[in-house]
Amino acid sequence: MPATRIAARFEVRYTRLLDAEGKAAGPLPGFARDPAALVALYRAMVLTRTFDAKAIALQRTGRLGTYASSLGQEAVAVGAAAAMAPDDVLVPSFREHGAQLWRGVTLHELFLFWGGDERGNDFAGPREDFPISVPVGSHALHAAGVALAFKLRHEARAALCIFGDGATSKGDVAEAMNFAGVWTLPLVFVINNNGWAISVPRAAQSAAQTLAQKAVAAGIPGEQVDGNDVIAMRAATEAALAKARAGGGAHVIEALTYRLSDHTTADDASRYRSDAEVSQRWAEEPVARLRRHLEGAGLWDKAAEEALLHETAATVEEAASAYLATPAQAPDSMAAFTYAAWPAALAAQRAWFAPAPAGTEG
Amino acid sequence: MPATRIAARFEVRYTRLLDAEGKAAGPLPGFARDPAALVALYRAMVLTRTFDAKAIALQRTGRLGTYASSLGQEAVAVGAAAAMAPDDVLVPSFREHGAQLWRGVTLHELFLFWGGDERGNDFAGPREDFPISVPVGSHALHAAGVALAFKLRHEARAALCIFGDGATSKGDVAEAMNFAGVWTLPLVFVINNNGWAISVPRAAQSAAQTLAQKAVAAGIPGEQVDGNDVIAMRAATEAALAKARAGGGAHVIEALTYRLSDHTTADDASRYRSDAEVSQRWAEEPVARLRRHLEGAGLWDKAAEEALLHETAATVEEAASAYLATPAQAPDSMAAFTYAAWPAALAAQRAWFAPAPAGTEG
Amino acid sequence: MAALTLVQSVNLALARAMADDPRVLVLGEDVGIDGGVFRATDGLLARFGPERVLDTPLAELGIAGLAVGLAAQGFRPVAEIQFSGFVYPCIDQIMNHAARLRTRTHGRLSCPMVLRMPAGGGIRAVEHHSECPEAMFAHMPGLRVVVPASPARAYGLLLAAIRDPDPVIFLEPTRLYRAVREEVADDGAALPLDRAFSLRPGADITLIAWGGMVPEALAAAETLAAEGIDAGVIDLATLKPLDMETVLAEVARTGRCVIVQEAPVSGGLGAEVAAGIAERGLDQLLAPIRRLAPPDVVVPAPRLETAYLPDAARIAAAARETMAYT
Amino acid sequence: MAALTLVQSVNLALARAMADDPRVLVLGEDVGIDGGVFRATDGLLARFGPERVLDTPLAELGIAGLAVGLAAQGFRPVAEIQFSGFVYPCIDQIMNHAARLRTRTHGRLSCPMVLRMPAGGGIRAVEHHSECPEAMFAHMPGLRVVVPASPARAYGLLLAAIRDPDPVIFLEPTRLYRAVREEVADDGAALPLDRAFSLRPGADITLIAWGGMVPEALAAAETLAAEGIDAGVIDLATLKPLDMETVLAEVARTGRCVIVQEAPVSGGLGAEVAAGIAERGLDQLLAPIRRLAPPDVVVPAPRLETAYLPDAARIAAAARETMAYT
Ligand SMILES: Cc1ncc(C[n+]2csc(CCOP(=O)(O)OP(=O)(O)O)c2C)c(N)n1
Ligand SMILES: Cc1ncc(C[n+]2csc(CCOP(=O)(O)OP(=O)(O)O)c2C)c(N)n1
Ligand SMILES: [Mg+2]
Ligand SMILES: [Mg+2]
Repeated sequence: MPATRIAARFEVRYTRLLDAEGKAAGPLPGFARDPAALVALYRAMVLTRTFDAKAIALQRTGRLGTYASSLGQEAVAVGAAAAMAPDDVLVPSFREHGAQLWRGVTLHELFLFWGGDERGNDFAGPREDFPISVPVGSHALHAAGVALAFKLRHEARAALCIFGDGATSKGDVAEAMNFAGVWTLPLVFVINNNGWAISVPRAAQSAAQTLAQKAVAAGIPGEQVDGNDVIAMRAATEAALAKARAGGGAHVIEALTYRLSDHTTADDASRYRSDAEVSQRWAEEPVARLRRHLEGAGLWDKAAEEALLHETAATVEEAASAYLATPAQAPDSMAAFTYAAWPAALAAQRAWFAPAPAGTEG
Repeated sequence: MPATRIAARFEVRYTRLLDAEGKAAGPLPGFARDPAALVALYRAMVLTRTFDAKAIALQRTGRLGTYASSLGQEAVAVGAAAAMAPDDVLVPSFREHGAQLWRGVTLHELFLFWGGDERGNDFAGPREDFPISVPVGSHALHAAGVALAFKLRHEARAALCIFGDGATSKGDVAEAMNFAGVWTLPLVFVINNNGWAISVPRAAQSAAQTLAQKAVAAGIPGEQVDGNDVIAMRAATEAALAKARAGGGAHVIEALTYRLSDHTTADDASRYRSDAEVSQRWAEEPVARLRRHLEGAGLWDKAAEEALLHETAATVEEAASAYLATPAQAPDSMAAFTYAAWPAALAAQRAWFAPAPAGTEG
Repeated sequence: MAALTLVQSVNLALARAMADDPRVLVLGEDVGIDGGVFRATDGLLARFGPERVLDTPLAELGIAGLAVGLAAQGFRPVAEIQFSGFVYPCIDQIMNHAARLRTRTHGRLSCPMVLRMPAGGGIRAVEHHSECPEAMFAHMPGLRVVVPASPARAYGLLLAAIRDPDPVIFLEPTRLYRAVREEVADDGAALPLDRAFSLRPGADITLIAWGGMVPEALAAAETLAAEGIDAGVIDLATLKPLDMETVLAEVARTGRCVIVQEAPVSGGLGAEVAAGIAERGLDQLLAPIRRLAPPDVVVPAPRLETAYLPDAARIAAAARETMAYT
Repeated sequence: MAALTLVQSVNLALARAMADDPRVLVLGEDVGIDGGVFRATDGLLARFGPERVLDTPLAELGIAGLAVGLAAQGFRPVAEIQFSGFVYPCIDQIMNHAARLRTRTHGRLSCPMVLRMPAGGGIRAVEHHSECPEAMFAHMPGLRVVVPASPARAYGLLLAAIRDPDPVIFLEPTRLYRAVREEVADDGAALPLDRAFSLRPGADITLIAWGGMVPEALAAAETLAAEGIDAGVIDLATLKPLDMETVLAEVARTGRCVIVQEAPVSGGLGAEVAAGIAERGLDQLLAPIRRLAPPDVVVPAPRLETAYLPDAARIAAAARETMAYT
């Protein structure tokens, strides 16, 4: 045996199925030959972007809290969610409005949540999906727990967890991937690599050439996908989820996209990146790309576009109005869900929620 | 551009320079042609093993606390430490007695520490080395901080951090590697992969084929080394440290060895692994391996061995006696190092340390 | 009925809970074939198999986060942390997720998990092995914190913790694991999770303790009795929510109290007990509230541990001083 | 001398400390070109360069651990955590390492680091952005915990924290970042780290507050003054070690107090203050100690935040009740 030998080899593949012009870069997957499927993806991305614009408008006028836009990243969220089965579980970060909407979270619920009302997390639709995770990366472990639950119950279900490029630096994510690997969990991690973590560019986040290779540390496969290509996103996620549900274990998908907006409505990205960089990335954005593809395939035209925009705007406006018309809950509701039942030992504390004594002020 | 391409490739090499019989598996590094250097490594490993045996004996008779033996892993600690420059900094786990001794921590200090006396951490020798880290893996981040300090001061120094196979599952370690990678820190991580984390075998710790590939997630090189081959350990660590000091960045070395002892004196390994497995691994152990090599090179014989064992036993006995003769400190010393100066606001608290009032008891 | 040590009664309660409810899982480092470093999970793997007893990789943060996911999915994970000094990586998951998943989702998801671990000193262990982290957890809304002080209470309280629909931190006093034996009936009867135990009535002064300090308080009460001081002893047992009613009732009777805490004094749970008495029982006090707790120092290495820990002698001395107050 | 907001005075103190001492480093997420999400580090990168102002990867545990290593090597790292809700991953490093490195090595290594972060609510932020974690830290031996409540105190206390040879947790009340302006002289003068500030004398009752609650307490005192109640106000400012002497002296004069806490009531820092008074100031009390703090619930989402937070009206009402006690 020689003094030195290769003990292990790895590679990370990159896939894009539609180029920036919306032209197929090779054979497309089956669903991409189904017009209804393609149009559904397109509608979902447009809805997401319309919601986004409305949320920002509401925030700017003081009627919504700080909001994280998903502008330019719609294909990541929609493509991944579209690959899920209804009884899979989504464990999202805070920029996956498109995924939540696809899963059946309502616009009204999203507005409520971002408007500062926890009822927005009590999804009427996907009851098992997690609410968004504000502490970056911490939810990756919940996804591992959910996937472990499926495995222990021998259910053919999978968990899908999404987080950003910044999140990959967190130990939680590394631990979650390691659990997923060693226990062959039905769990797909999607990294929304939008190039930035607030002001920190991807290159300052890690020396790893790709973020997909975070998977290597956990002994699971990792791949890169063009995150502005919703067809590639859905195809890759579908394959990974199918493998996961079949007992084949976990998978990491790094979706390469770009954050076209500020980090949140509280951020001013012009402090740390140039307009030129942003403009350039508009050429790659996913909504126009799929529209061009649909147009090229004769599935879409100006009239369809106008009708959709009109319909979507109306839907979003209606939900926004309903949100704005929803009164806040009574203060006592704060204690309603702290425990399954408010402890008798703390009964007196609830006096705090009684209406302020009239006629006095501080 | 095709729909799919390779975005990145990685490999992990494995190196062993001496086989289990002590025969060179290929050309040896320069230091291995220096008899004094080889004998120094041998003496250090024997000293470590002798200390180990004495510590266990003291623990068994109630004169030392719970102790973690390094039996069989002496080459990892000694080989890595021997590669260090005096002004490098060691950030060890709890099983690197051999590294600490090589660095100049005294036997007396080691006995004190394991005997439950913090004075054992006030090393007279390597003043900047960290005390051992009991919380597994948490010290990897300290090593990153130390390495960053060197880099910021433009010093040609490096940090060396050692931890076990179990530790590689912890998020701290992943975060530390990521920092080391992205900031090109002068930091070498040595994984003492001794096959077990208490009762959990390596295979149950991670699906990663090698632990060296944890480095891939951080974009730094990782390699495997035969951890029972002190020559390979020293050579690999020397190369990594030299690169690090020269600004070439961090490196991960996975040392493949075996924990021949129980986890600690509080453990009973027969609960979870077979005697047969352990016996088999004795054939690979590092001390006999280097002795055979020395004998083969005509550098060692029975007389030298007996003299060394005699001398080492005497040294260890002397240190143990000195430790046993060292009285505990006064209780008030507990407060001496909580802060640089005990806060005036807490002055009254020190009454706790006054001798118990005579004549009363509980 | 068998005379069991505390660690055996923990084991018995775990087995009982697992037998009763298939949703109960045990997970942690070395909980499987090794049976846990203190043997609290001994025999569970053999009895319930590897799908109910999971040896995890070495990752406390991960263990806590996994448990949140499992619990949200309807399991009842009982996770072991090997020593309480290694629970700090879990704090983020407990505070930011476990304790508020129900609140955040308005009850849609919840987190019926137990995080159990040995806690406290008195076993001359190496550094980081003698921590008393109860106060940190007792400040987190949505959580319960439980500390048994006898084998029988460990059994009943652990069953209650596992059955509780919300997350529970269960701290087992390491020093009591094998200190005494007590008859424990495996009757599946849980104890209430919001009730302190008045272990010994006392007319003159009330000693309030929890965990490893309870036997010391009882010993001190014996000593004091011999001196003619009738000291009562309360084992708080459930630290969050805290049963102040029992405390206030006893202190109202005696007018004097010593709160015994093993953790460093400032900001410990004893402060909450003292505050509760000061708010609602001030009129009944005949002497200042006395906290007996070590100074604000790090738990020392074993050689000095005895000088750090409160013990029966110190408790008795504090009680005498409090009795002397007029 | 300029009229500065609190966040500007933090910035000024950071710049001053960096200019004075080359060992001072600033690190954290977005502290560089972005100047920090609240602009506390604005301009520091341009002035001191990338070797003194380090944008880190997104890893709070790592930031804390790095700072320990840097501090052990003689640097004086000042690490920013973006919001206190994200400090929990640091707890392990702070508790198990930063706060005890000096103890563990008998002074050979030490940890002169500052971990600073915005804390508390009142800005209608999304979940996890309104945490008050002071009590957790105030229970850790070896640590100092500081919470400024005005621009000038922020400047002097932050300088003191950075110069202190031990680790300091520095919590900046988010709601006060831009609430008021105050003249702050950039004179490099530090304030003591173990002294509470008696902001307003008062003959009848003492209001004890820290951080974002201090202006509310001052406003309550104004209201009460108009009603003929002379309320004093103490800003505790340094929560560990806690200056109980100042508190006891004031409470001894007035015999009545309200302790105002923004964090959920149980196990908060107010308990320690109450316990300290109950232990050493009982004789002077004319009324029970009153803690005014929200119930043990998770900070609600913004729409209900106002109903959660203590405010001047509630403080005044509590003071009136305490005054009414006879
Ligand atoms: C643990 C934690 N630290 C810091 C923050 C503040 N923060 C919110 S988003 C963000 C950047 C996240 O970057 P990335 O993971 O790339 O996701 P993106 O925002 O780009 O979608 C930061 C630092 C947080 N929410 N959680
Ligand atoms: C954070 C933490 N968790 C648990 C422990 C208890 N413990 C001590 S050593 C050990 C196993 C460590 O395994 P490994 O990293 O492989 O090192 P080895 O003991 O084999 O040298 C465990 C679980 C600890 N010390 N720290
Ligand atoms: Mg990003
Ligand atoms: Mg090991």
